[in-house]
Amino acid sequence: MSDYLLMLVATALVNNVILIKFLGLCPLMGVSTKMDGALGMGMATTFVLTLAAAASWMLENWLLQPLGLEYLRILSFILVIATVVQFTEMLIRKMSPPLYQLLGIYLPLITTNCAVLGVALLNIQEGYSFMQSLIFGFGSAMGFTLVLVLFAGLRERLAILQVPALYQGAPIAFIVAGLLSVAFMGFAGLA
Amino acid sequence: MLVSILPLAGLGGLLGLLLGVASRVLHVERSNVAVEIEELLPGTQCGQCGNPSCGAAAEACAVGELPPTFCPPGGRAVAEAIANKLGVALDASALCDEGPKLAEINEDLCIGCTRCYKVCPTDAIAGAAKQLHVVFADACTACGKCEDVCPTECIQLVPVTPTLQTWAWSEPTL
Amino acid sequence: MFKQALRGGVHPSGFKELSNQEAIKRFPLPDTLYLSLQQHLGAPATPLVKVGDRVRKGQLVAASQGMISAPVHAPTSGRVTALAEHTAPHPSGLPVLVISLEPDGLDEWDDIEPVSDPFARDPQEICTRVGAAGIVGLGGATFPAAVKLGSSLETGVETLILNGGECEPYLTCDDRLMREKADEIIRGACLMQHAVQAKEVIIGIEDNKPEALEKMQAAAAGSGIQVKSVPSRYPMGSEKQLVQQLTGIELPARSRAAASGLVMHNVATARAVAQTIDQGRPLISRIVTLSGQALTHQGNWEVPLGTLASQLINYASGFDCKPARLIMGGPMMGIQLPNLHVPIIKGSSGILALTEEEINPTQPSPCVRCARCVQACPMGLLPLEMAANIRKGDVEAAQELGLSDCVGCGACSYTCPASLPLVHLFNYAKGELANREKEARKMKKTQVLAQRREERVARQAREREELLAARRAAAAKKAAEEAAEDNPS
Amino acid sequence: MNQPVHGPHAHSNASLSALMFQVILALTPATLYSFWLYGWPAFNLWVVCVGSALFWEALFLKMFGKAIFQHLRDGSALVTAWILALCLPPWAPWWLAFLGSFLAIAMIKQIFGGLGQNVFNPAMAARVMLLIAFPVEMTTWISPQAVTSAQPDFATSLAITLGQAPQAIDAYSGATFLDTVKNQLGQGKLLSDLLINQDYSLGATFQGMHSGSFGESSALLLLLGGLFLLWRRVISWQAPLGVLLGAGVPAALAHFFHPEVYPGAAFHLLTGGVILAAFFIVTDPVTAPTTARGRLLFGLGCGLLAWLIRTFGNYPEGIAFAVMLMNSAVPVIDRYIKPRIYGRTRKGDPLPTRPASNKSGGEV
Repeated sequence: MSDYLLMLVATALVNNVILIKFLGLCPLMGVSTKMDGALGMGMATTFVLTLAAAASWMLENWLLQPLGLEYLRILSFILVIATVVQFTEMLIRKMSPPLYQLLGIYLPLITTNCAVLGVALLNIQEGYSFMQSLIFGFGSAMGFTLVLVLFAGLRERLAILQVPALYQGAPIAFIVAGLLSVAFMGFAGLA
Repeated sequence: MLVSILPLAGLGGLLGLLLGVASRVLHVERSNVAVEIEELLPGTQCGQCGNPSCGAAAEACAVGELPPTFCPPGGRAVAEAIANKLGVALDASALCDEGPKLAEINEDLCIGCTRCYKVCPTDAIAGAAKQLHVVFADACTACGKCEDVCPTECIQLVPVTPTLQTWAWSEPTL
Repeated sequence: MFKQALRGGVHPSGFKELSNQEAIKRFPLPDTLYLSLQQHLGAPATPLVKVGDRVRKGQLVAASQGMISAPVHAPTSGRVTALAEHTAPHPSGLPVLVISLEPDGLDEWDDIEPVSDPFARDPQEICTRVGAAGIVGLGGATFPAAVKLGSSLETGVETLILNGGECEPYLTCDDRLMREKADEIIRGACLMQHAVQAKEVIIGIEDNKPEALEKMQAAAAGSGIQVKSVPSRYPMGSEKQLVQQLTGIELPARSRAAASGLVMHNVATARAVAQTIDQGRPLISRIVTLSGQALTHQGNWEVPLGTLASQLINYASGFDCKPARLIMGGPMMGIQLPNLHVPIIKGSSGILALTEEEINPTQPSPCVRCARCVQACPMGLLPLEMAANIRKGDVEAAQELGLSDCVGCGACSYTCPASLPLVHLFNYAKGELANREKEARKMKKTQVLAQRREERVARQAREREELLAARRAAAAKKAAEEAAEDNPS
Repeated sequence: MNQPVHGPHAHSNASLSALMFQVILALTPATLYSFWLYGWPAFNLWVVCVGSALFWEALFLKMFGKAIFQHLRDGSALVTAWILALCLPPWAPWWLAFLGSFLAIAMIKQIFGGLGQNVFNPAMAARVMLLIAFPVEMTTWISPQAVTSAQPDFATSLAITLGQAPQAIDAYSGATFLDTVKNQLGQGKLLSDLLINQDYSLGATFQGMHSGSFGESSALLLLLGGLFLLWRRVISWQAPLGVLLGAGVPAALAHFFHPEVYPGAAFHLLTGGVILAAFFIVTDPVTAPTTARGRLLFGLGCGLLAWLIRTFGNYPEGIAFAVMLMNSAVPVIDRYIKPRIYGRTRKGDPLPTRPASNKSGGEV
């Protein structure tokens, strides 16, 4: 059990999907204006990523490999991920319209989020077992949410600061993202 | 060849079916954004935004043809309300906000021609033929229609000056 | 030692010894009195006298108008010389309608009759009598006392609290009043207790006024009124803080004290109630502290309302040096006076002429988020976050952070090492929010008006349509009949 | 009539430059001791660091069109540069200090908007970036005994600072305890025999007889400086206590369970930058939370992360990374840890009125 925990910490913090692997950068910049939006997006992505990791493992080992269709891997993964995202969108529109309004276009865009597909493909590449790929999916989604919420907090703080006009808005956000990535390098080798 | 097409087609069909069921279960009717925007507007059909009526302007804004700051009499409050209704960032520069105005009649020039109170969208002007007219400050939305039709230029949109009760601190310069 | 309930707060140097050494002196009648019609919270009073009328001392000169308002009485007998605009004691320097009264020196009382045997009377009668005498909260808020007493009687309160805190630096008018007129204050307290049917009366006095505490305890002996000492720390005198210190009750946000079974009045208001009920004397004068190191003689004066601040200072003291700032009220919550030619009104607890080093003005520098203001805020707010949002123009975010709970005590601006004008930002934001609310309310009304007009215009058009149709039909029928008459012949 | 003046017409005599001056006063004893300990090159490094910081601050203030002299006088750039100098290796080359102060003053503070606007602690962010960019220069340690025995005269010290005397540096170099413990532990040596042959003792570390960064060597003087600041109320006690507990408690626990593998709490607290961080870095008001409980959590987080990185991570000194990571969490802490507004519940809606008489004493 403890190595699952270790793996969770490793994927979430040490090789964080956004700041170390540099996957899923567009929602990082897109949704992080408000902390509630970031948390909502993080939860939605966690839900999608965990389901997608499990589904992609099943798809790979029960369908593609027996039939030798590995070359269709990316196509089928995207199909599954798109379905899960569409389902999540309906769920969120039903359960909390304000969050739906806040996420806006970025909710369907989870399909194109390279972290989601990336994690699914990494699972296969690493040859993880079902439980491991689930943990890997959930861990990287937790890392994704953590960084998204931290970054949203920083951007909310920046929004009320007297930042010089030259750097207002996106430029200062990119610089802070860079500094955040430098900070996360401290976790290198932790596990 | 078939062995690659069939599984994917089957998978796609199955997932599509699942989604169809889910959308039936989780159905929520989409509210009409344009109607919501129209409720925010003053509704005086003053035409200052270039549209014949507030409804038309709301439709255009919902579609995105008009920026949220399209309604001058609404001022900053309406612009902000529309901006966060659409989830769009508001660039306040477009707001020409030099403070609230009210129509005011210069008693010496008013000849009582009754043209102004016929066009006033909120019946803010009281008066009769050949009688002196007066503007109700509470009802006037400074839409400017009366100013255009007045033959003797006696009615003007004048900025509101603060009194002891309405005076408020201005923003400190830092 | 008592438990310190006040959260945060600051300890500005008191400067009370400047003005609390001598007794209260009476100020003789000046040559003209300028009675402002806006001496209280709420709608201004409407004048009842015309230019040239002769009035007697205590006579009603302006009636209260609307629900929350207070009448104004003539401080002395004399002739009304003018009814015109005069600079109001307000930072904006805007004018206010003023009744100018020229005293005739006779000081002849109007026929005023005290209330005989008040405790047998119905409490509501006491409240109306207090309202008729024009008594307002003399602590500085000037909320009409009768309205407060009336609503407290209605909702039913258990505790009447008299505020002898006076936590503002420099001000000692309540201190001297408690030392010299303790019995009148206790008498007023009993009358007000009867007026609101309160079960207990507590008087809170800060512990930096020992003689006042001792005199009040002596006067209150045997009357069941508790006189309690509270730690002296600014803003202990604020209503919510004093209530929590004395009774442990925390007043819920956006609710009146009466809803929690409490009502609070200033000790000077209690004395004014005693004078009105026992001697029938309306509120025509008040105690004003004259202080600040720019003056030669500091002290407390009983001043008839309407006296110009300049007359008060010229008579009572001279200027040691040119004052850096003239303030009405205390330095923490008081307002800057545009000039000295403004009348004393019911809310002027003090006139201060402060020198440069007393104000200690410093240029604002950037906020370093040191959070000293968060520690100092007695209401538990985040002044630095609210200020940052307001400076960015986002007043709604400041509202969400609790701007409406800010009592404007000034503790945050006082402690801020970067000397940022925090309270100024908050008052600007409150003004902005109130303005937007007013505009939103007005827009709702105009929407209704516009709709109604549209319906009316549409109806008129329809009616004209029917009228024309009917007339055309009639014309056609008539034409048909004529045609019928022509061709049969 | 000019703009009416608002608000309290009295002000406490607290001012920013007074606060900054007291921080500098608290830092001086440790710095002077380090000058004595490491000789002239250290002094040169300090001068370059502080000088270049003021230069960058002035340059960027001019670029953003702000009043140069008024902002320079508030001493914030001086404090940042001073702390950065204390974190660098004692005989670091001049360009390391020059670049470090550029990163700290320009990249982290000025482009965010100057004083009070930076989101990351300038000194720590600059140290992290230098550590990642120049791992060799940032970890060439000098053992103090060697220096105190043979003081390099001013000429050679200038050469050292300008980087033209590498062989002189090797003569004096000696690994810090953190390095030795990390590397040897890696090779499975037992902690106890490691500590014995290095004549490691608490007293010596306390006085700074062991190599380490420029200013981190004498924990005692830093502690005194910190207590002075606490007494003067320039800093509040929550954050320092948090760091000491955050680093000390896990170290003690780990030492308790595996004494051979994990060094004890005293070791972790007195070596490296923990004391310097606890009293001077974590208490930087700009990048710390606004509430007392928030600062305590912030300190605990810094201490815990520093211990984690030191014990399990790649880098021997984790305090700089820990501070930066916790700085990124400050907005989240501030949002969820707020004082309870008078008359409102913790969630923000008004308290129930009279029926439930809420006789709660004023809760701080």
